Amino acid sequence: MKYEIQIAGKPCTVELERDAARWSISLDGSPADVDAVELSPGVFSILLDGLSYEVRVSPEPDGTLRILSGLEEFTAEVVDPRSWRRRRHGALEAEGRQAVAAPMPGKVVRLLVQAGDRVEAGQGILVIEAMKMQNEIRSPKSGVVEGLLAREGQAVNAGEVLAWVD
Amino acid sequence: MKYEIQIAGKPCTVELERDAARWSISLDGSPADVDAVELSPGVFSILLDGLSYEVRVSPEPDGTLRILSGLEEFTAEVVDPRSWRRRRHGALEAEGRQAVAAPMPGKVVRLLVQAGDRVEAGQGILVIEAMKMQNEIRSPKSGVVEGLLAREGQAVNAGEVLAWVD
Amino acid sequence: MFRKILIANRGEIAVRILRACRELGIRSVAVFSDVDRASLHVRLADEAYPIGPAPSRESYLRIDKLMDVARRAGCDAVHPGYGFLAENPALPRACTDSGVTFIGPPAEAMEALGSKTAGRQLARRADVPTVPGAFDPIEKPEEAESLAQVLGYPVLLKAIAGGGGKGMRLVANAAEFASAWRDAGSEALNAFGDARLYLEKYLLRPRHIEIQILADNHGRVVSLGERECSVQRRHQKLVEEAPSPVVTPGLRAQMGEAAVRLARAGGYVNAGTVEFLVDANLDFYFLEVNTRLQVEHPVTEQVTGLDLVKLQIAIAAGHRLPFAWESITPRGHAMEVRLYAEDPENNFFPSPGRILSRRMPTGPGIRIDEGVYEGWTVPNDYDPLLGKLIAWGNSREETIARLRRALEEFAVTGIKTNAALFRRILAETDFLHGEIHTRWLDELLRVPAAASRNGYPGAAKAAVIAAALWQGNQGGAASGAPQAEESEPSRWKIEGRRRQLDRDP
Amino acid sequence: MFRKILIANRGEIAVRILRACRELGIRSVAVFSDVDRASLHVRLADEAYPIGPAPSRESYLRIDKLMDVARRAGCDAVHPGYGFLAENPALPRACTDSGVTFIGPPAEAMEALGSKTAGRQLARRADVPTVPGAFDPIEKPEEAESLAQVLGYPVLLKAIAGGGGKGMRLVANAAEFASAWRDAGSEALNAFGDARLYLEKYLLRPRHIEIQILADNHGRVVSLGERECSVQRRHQKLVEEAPSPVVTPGLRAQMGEAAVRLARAGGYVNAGTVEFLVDANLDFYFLEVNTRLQVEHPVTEQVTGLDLVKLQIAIAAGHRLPFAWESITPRGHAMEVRLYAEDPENNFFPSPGRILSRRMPTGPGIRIDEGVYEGWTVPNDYDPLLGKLIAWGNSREETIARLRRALEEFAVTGIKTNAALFRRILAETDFLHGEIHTRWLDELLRVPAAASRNGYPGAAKAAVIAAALWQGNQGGAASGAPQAEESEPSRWKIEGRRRQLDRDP
Repeated sequence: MKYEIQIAGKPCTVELERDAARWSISLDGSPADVDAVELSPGVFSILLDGLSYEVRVSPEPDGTLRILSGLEEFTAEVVDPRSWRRRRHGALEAEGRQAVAAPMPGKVVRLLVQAGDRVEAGQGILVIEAMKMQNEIRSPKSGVVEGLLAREGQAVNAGEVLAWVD
Repeated sequence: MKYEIQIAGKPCTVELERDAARWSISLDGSPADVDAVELSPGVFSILLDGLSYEVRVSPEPDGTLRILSGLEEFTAEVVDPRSWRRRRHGALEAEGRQAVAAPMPGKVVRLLVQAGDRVEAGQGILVIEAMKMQNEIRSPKSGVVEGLLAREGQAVNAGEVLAWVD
Repeated sequence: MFRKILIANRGEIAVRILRACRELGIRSVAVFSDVDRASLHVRLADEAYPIGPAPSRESYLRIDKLMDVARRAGCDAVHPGYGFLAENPALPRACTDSGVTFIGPPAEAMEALGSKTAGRQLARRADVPTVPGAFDPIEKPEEAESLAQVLGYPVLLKAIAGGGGKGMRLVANAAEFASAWRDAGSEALNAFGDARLYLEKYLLRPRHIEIQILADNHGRVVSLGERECSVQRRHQKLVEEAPSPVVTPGLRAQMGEAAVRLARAGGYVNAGTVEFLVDANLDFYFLEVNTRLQVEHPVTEQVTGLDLVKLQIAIAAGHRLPFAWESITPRGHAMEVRLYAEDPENNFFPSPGRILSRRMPTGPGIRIDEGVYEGWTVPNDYDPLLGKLIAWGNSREETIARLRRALEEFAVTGIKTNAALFRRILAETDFLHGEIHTRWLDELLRVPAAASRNGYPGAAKAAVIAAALWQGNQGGAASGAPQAEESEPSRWKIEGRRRQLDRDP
Repeated sequence: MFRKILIANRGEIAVRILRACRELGIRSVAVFSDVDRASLHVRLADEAYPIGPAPSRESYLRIDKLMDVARRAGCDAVHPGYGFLAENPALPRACTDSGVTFIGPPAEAMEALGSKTAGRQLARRADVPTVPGAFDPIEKPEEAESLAQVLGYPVLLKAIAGGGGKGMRLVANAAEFASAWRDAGSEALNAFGDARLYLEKYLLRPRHIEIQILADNHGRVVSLGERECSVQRRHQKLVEEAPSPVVTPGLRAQMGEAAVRLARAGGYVNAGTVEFLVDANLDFYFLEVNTRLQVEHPVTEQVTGLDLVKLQIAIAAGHRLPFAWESITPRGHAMEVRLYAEDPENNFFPSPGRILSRRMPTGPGIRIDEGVYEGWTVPNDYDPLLGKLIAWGNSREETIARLRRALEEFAVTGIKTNAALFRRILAETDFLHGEIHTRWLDELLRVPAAASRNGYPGAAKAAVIAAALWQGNQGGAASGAPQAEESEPSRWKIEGRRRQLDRDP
């Protein structure tokens, strides 16, 4: 099985081939000297040219993978035949108007703008309270607030779209 | 669902009844004041009349359950329709001649008796080496060594029958 | 000594307290809200009782429910921990009415020292230097703003009932005043049910250094030395250490005497902390008194060898403090970092959720006080503190090395934490030289973190491989990476090994 | 200082050593056998290389493979840990040949002090009192048996190459001699590749008290004080503490001087331990020298504040020991228990297997040095030591209370451990009074454990309920107990809660 993987922006190809009961692995076409075992779901011990890495993979709400590798943290996207459609869709969406999403579950305690307002990148859109802290959610870009979906007092989930800016 | 459970030798009946999304529990017919959640597979937090117990359940090779409840350790046997046959079988076996089973995986390094020998309860039958320690396996009862299945140098698994004494 | 203690709290501090109870042979009674049923403090307590829905105002802040549990469970004492009701005089009063002992100061001492304005008035009378500012709660924002003009910006807005940086805002200029006032007030209302604020002059680049005191019921008040807590993000302590890199034995004695003087003046009993700001000339100014156990109490425990929670219980039971403790000198160096469920990459937004996997450090010089476990879901309803990582060493250098080592072993998935921030802080030259102040971290955070100083060249490669293996597993375990428990090595692994040994890595 | 250290070991001690390396900024290189690929020491090391099949004679005991890895990975030093090759002079010699530094004593010192017979000859020359017995390996069982007759039973058979109770047997009378000789010999052969035995007179009810020494390359030899390790099962240490309940400052000085004298006589360098037996009159007799780091080194670290592994590395790098350490006095009290994968209910048979679930203690005064993790399969091929639980407190009483608390938090399923045995020991009056000797535990174990002193009345009920819920889950998760992550409480739970609050528990 061959996987296209976007990691830290750069594309990369990983080939996994059955060899006896295990996998042999090649990176961007060249065979890698890898000894990998899964210690528990999503937790891998990977020996790469003798260097020992513990790698933890967990899926994010937006369909990307959050990967802790040693002390480094990466966001990756796997593109394989099965998931091709979903990824593409996500990609397209990102090119359209920008969504302002709730970064964590919480309660909307205050709206700072109204639909139609012009906002600068980084300007506060609304305030969410979570874990007893008030957090200002800022605009990802300069533009006009098109849809303002959140209402004061409303409970929101992580990843929930609160507004659109175009 | 109703379960007959043998614990520390004593029989006991537990009834689990669906009530909304959860279970209501009664012990030997009378409803118990219980708040139980499973924290992870086989690990339960049980509040019983306000007392907090953490209970860990794990199956043993012989089909019984090893249960750590607070600081206490129990061996239990669940008798429900599905597993009725297996348990019975186990029970019957126990009443026949006594099996001398390997308590852990290891290697038979020495036989101390031969088939047909008369042995006392607690007398050494053979020596198993595991984790670098030599462990003498003793006879569960006084009697005659009927079958001596183990051979010197043989690797054995936990629970594997090594000999019979009658 | 007590027979059974109600722990009116949750999370790591509830666990800390019940451990002290167990070591003293006292039964512990936990309380829990609906979302805390599976919490670690419930698992470890001897008894546990529900006290209502998730919102703390309906559970952990409900004195009536707590007293009800205390009575029905037969408790003879109550420990409030920190936060929630710990500094609310209504709790000790309710305890007195219910005939159970409150493990903490008397209500009068809380009122005399706890509120920041009252505390400062008392400090002046006790000849303890204070920071210029308002002494009383200010009702109207206009009054506050004009006072700010008089003192000159920057000024600091603080909640009368406040603590832990909640309901606190730094105001750099008049333009920011209105929104800061509004946010601080509503945060204070949510956190403490009291929106009242006051303000004070903001010292430039001060250190936060606090004195831990103990006072018994027999008139003895002792200082256990200082903790430095200058590494703060928006007035929220993140790194605490003892001893302070700048406190000399002489200054320690001066500050200790001032703290003890103030505690005596306020009729204080049990464990408390007197917070000071220390400027570049090592002059110190009284900031406030925390009339409770502090989050950072472990660093004092590590350098003094004393167990502050057990001492709180002993004092509440009427025991005397031995004289010897007046002459305590710290041994070695201790440092604590607060692990929060928050995302440093994303403006430190809280990151509640289920802990999917984690690796916790252990080994020499490492202590962990925590309230969570793998598989547990960190609720959205409370403070995001997961636990505290405390290191001890012979020197500040060894302590930092151990803390860094522990933070390299620490890993968690499912939620985000601020662990990477601490790895960054512990590598900063200023920090290593002890050149820190209460705004040091906020200034540091304006500069984006340098990319990976840790030199794991192949980390990205390993990540890509893991991503592919992970994706492979989504098709079902069969297609996945070899599981650890499978024993004999595959051909390709042996291949790989031979290749490894045929060349210098 | 070194750049990269090869750790020629596995399990908790390999983890302990690589942590010291990380704290010193030295890269760590692990080695692993086929069954150790997923071991904790491989996960935590900077680099890891395979060295062959599970049997230690084909992997961890293969000097050639170790030197090969050291060379190819570019290591400049090798730490042997304990066990395996730690006391085999061939390893330091191989290191010298390969131009890497051995972190431990020179081969000559190992030979002069390590073998028990040579050690005793040297002790006599250094005026260190010894236990009567044979000085040389005995080839024929007949010779040994006749010497036993002369000394009088009981006698102790010991492996020349021995350590950790392996290849050791107590012989109470002539009848037992033959089988004891046979078992000790074959155990010694398996453990050390050397079947040779010697024997000595067995003192009645002696204490095992040992002195930790450090010696640098510049002629300085210091004592770090004693550890008492009298709680042993069949000569296997299980509980170790410092200071000893019976050692006075005077005796500490005497024993320390004797140990230093012996180390000097043997030209010893680096960390070592001189073991003594101490009788009822507090007379001490030299037992043997362990020319390596001890399993129980953490108790000395906890009371001295020193990091012995870092000091071993510093000494090997040629650093000098500061003078001050000659006057070290212990602070507080430390105690360690060794957690083994074995079944106390079933004659302490080893219990390897997969760790299904566990709960590890944390919090004040608790240190854990371990080599395993949840989900890992403890292999059948090595020593059953899972890890060590170490407690520190201001007094022996507080230390025991903390250790007991930690052991109550400790839980593991999938394998059996000896944790319950420690809970029993820590409740024994003799132990609490420090009235222990090397046969105390073996005598205690002849008496069956009293049923549950811990008073958990409902434990059996809770167990039955859990068994039913577990069985319910076997039908598929749907039919199981409520999962922790489900949020809103069920009707019956609310029911139960109301009932709880309507009545005194």
